[in-house]
Amino acid sequence: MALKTEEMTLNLGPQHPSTHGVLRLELKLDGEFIVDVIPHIGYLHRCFEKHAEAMTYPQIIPYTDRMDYLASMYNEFGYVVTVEKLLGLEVPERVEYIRVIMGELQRIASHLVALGTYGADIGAITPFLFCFRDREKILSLFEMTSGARLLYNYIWIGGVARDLPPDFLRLTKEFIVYFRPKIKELNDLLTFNKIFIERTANIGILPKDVAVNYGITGPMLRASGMKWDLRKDDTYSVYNKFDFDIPVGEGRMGTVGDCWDRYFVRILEMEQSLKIIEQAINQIPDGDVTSAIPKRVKPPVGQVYVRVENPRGELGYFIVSDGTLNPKRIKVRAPSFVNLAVISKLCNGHMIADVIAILGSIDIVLGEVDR
Amino acid sequence: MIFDFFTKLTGSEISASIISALLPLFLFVLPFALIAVLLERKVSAHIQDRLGPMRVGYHGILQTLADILKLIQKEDIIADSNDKPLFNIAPVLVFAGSYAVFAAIPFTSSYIGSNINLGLFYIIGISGIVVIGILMAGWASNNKYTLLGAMRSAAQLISYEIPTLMIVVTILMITGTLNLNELTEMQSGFFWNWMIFGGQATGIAKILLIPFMIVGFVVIYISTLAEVNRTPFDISEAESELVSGYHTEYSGMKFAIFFLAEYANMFAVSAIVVVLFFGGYLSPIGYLGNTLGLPWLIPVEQLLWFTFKGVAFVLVQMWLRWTLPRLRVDQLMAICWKYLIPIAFVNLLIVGLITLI
Amino acid sequence: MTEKEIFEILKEKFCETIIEFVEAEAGENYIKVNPLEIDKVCSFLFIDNILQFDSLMNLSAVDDANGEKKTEEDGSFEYIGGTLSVFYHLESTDKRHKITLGTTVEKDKPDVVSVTDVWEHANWHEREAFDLLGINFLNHPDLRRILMPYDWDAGYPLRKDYKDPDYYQGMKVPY
Amino acid sequence: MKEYFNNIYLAFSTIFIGMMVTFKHLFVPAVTIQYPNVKPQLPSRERNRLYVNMDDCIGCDQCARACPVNCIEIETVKSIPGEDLGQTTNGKRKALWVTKFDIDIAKCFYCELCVFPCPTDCIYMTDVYEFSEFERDNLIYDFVPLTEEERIEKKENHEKFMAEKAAQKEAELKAKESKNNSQDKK
Amino acid sequence: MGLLDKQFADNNIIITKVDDLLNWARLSSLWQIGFGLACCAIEMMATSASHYDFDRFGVIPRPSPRQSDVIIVSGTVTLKMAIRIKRLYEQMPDPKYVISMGSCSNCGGPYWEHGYHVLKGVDRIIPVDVYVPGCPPRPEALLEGLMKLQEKIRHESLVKKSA
Repeated sequence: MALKTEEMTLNLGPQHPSTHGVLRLELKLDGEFIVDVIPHIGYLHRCFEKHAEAMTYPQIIPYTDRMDYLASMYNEFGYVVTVEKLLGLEVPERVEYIRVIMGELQRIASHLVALGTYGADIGAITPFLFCFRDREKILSLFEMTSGARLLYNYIWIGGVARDLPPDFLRLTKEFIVYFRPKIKELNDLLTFNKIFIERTANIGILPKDVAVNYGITGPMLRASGMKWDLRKDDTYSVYNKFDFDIPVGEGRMGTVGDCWDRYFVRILEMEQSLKIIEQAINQIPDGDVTSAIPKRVKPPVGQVYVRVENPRGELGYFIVSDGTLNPKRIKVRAPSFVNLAVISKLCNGHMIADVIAILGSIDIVLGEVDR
Repeated sequence: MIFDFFTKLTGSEISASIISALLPLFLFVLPFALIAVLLERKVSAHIQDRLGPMRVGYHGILQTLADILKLIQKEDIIADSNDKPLFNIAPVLVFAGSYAVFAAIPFTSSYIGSNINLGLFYIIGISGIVVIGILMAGWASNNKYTLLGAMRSAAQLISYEIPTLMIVVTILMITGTLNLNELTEMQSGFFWNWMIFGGQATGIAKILLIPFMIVGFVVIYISTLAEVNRTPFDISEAESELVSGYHTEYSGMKFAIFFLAEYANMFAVSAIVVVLFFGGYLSPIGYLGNTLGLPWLIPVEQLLWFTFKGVAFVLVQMWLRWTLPRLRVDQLMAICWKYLIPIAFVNLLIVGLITLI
Repeated sequence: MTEKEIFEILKEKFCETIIEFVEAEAGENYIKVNPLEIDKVCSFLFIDNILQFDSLMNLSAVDDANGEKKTEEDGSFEYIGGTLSVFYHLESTDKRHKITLGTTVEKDKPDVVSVTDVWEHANWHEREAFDLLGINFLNHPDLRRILMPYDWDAGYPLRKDYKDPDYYQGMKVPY
Repeated sequence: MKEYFNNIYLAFSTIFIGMMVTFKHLFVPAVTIQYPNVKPQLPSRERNRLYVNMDDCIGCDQCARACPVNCIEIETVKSIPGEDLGQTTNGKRKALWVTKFDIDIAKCFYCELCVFPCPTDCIYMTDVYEFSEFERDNLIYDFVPLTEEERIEKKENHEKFMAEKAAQKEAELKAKESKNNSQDKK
Repeated sequence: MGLLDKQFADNNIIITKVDDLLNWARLSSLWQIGFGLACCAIEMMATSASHYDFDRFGVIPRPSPRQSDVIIVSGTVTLKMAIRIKRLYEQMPDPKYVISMGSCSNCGGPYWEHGYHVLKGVDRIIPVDVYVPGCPPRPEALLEGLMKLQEKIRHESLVKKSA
């Protein structure tokens, strides 16, 4: 008579060192092995959509920062591109270049936090602090241009708040020169470490068709072997002027689409972002950045859905406007909200330590999941 | 030695044994634990390009003192659903287990807690109490995380006893004695006579022994790392998975005892490795005492050498903790049963053959 | 394939469930579909090898606020009647074309058939639409609140005429 | 068997490389800014605490309208023709007494949208970031220089002035009526 | 500490010296719960990272509330999370302090007007010692808030229970 073991439910509660914020995972356990994972979200639901209905279009920009607070520059970028498409507004060339430079710097900063906290989830605390030390350099660049470290309100509808400070381009070049060897150091310390590989290879394998069906986008989809990047496949702004390639997971250390691939794709993406910034710095034209900013934003009646390549995936804004100063409805397709839904499918049969590894590799930000 | 000295001094056997048993606690283990906590925070800070405690004393020297004083003032929470007697005994057992090991370790030629003949056997046996303490802590806290942490650490500690035992047996074959004092005496003379370089053997046997002694050292060092729950084997109080493992529910002084026990255990384990392979309190290059002709200086030098070697290995443990990620439970078991134990057996076999030459 | 051609294909396949092709002068235009047959249309779009809409980009619910507005004395207003509408943005990853489907449904009987079995992605979006706007998705795997607390009984927050409850579990909600 | 030894070799080599990286960092000087003794040098566009230069403020309520969070409350009282309120720096004549101008800095989220529309640039963000408090109410800053009585006094003489004007208007009205019905009587 | 209250009515010399020592110990090793809510949590992590180094003040992030003294509420407290934070506060052993970091936890911040799911300030459920304004406050502002809390602890007394 087989020993009847009773299932234990364990709450990886809203307060847990490695749930990347306030997420509750209800694990159904059989000993150490996972039978089922039920995510409970909503602990950081800050009613963005209700605020969007009560504010004018330019006033919503600081609220979009607070959704994905690790990539706020890109939230603004997405929102502003959508409203400009609704208005049919043309933006000067220099503003497009500034937005691309800021977006790519923000991508590196966001990936650094993702990689750092992922190392800390697996148990190595030092890479977390190395990544934050390098991220401080990017934050000082942002602070110099927009005045704030984390939530900028810098990209406006039709332009940017202020032009780049005089020595911004020089400091960014210095940062690129400083940062390249640091990626190699992170690789030596963590990426090719045998214990790290043991902990992440062949864990949480996400096949390509399941990923598309679940609407997974961003580094997670590319790690599953699908070459899909909105900067190239659905270009917006001036991304078609730069040549950069899209890293795809090849399953070097295990099968395609496992945790290690999701981690390594982000490292390769950081190098590509450096390439983009370099080209953007060399080609940036001069011009006035605040010339096209409209005094009152009053879009015509209608609705539009535009999406951009946020560091975590496809960030889409669906804006319904009824011709007044305030939008009638803004629905945000947040990449983390969608990517998180697949965790119960990835975790079956693994152990508790793997759930933490898989959650870290999905790289969610709770502000964006709960909006 | 010290024991006879105290019996003459105090006249009664019992008080002498109490004093000589408590000597390492107050003179060595408590100060070491205070310094080690600060050392760990400073080493981890400088590895991570930051400064560590700076504002508490000059460069944070009084930091651990402040921690202990604060922990004394903390409210000692015992939840009503806890199993109270077990909950209170657990930290005491864990500390007793890791402190009792110091009884058999020779600090200097003139001082050893109790010069029993089964020194090594006693050490392996007594460190089993730690497992009971951790299991009690895990079970009594009535919290799913602590239960998981306790189960994991029980499996880990017991299965890593076996490779430690294998290496101890290989040393036993070469030296023939379990008494740590004699074992250290056997490695006396030039550092070339240390066990890691083949001990007292001569000629071809010594050359043959060296590689297997190094393998033995690596195996015992890894398995003692696991005995002490240090990264990459700290799955029982894994911060990112099980909140903080078996001592999640402990606050105030009980937590301080767990904290103290962990650092005492760290030094105890590295002391064992030093005594077994690196000639305990023997100095590699001869004594200043001999050259200056002051016989009483020798034990002091020996104590310094012993502490220096012990702290060196503690630093390597800290260095490992801030570099490596953590292993999963089944990988940890795989390392023990598929890698360490077979290698230890083969090592035992070959060293046995060499001793026959 | 442009939206017009896709609309023609759909029109002749599901003649009466596809209601009309709404042209909008600003932003995008969408195909209006009957809410109770939306899953048949979607599974056809998913399986058909010419169209191959294998990825749902976004599913959003909108409170059209076109009911008859009744304002009480203390300034709070209430919509009677009116409609809610749901928009599906679909995309084919290898054919590279996109369309938008739209359905409108009465506010007092908000039933739409769930498309979760066509795209697994819609599961959480539909739960969020139910949670914030009160649209009931038929045969959805587990339709319960996702963002608001499970025991939130003060109605659906994103509706235009939503009023804050005074207390929730002993905590004062309004400022 | 080969894979077994390869695992061991890989484990030791990668762990050794990792330890060399951390060992190297033991001798890299720390990047820490020791905050209380060394205050960091902030860039010119820093956005921390709001400051309002009240002599330039003409009470136009632009900033309160621009603020998404509505954390600026302004109350103004029209001045009586006789009073002289002085000039703003860029030469605008001030016409309103600002009797209440308080910013609830606890609600503010430092987006700087209030700074751009201000005609006289009297509201701007300083780089002061050390203003944490023990009490929540200390975070409501009141920028008006007038004392409490002056504010009430301004309100009263405004009401008095309005009352006089109303009385004057009635008097004129009566005078006109009396003139018309005097004309009708004629 | 209740025991001592009865015997010593006023703080004579013995008490002041012991007070200073105990207060010094309490304020120089404040262990914080390693948990954050929203954007302010990222700034709190940046504070414990290498550039601003919380460890200099003796602050270590402890995973479990049982071993921590100060809870830094960093981020928006929503109604669903407020119940958990209240329970977390009750789990902490007694001499415990609360730093409310950021506009959201001070008074609901940018979400005070239309935030139907946001608790308007964490002081509605737990007593707050220091309010650190900012959105998010700079790491230095958080360090300054911590130093203000340390000042407050320095003047606490064994005899008079702090308010």
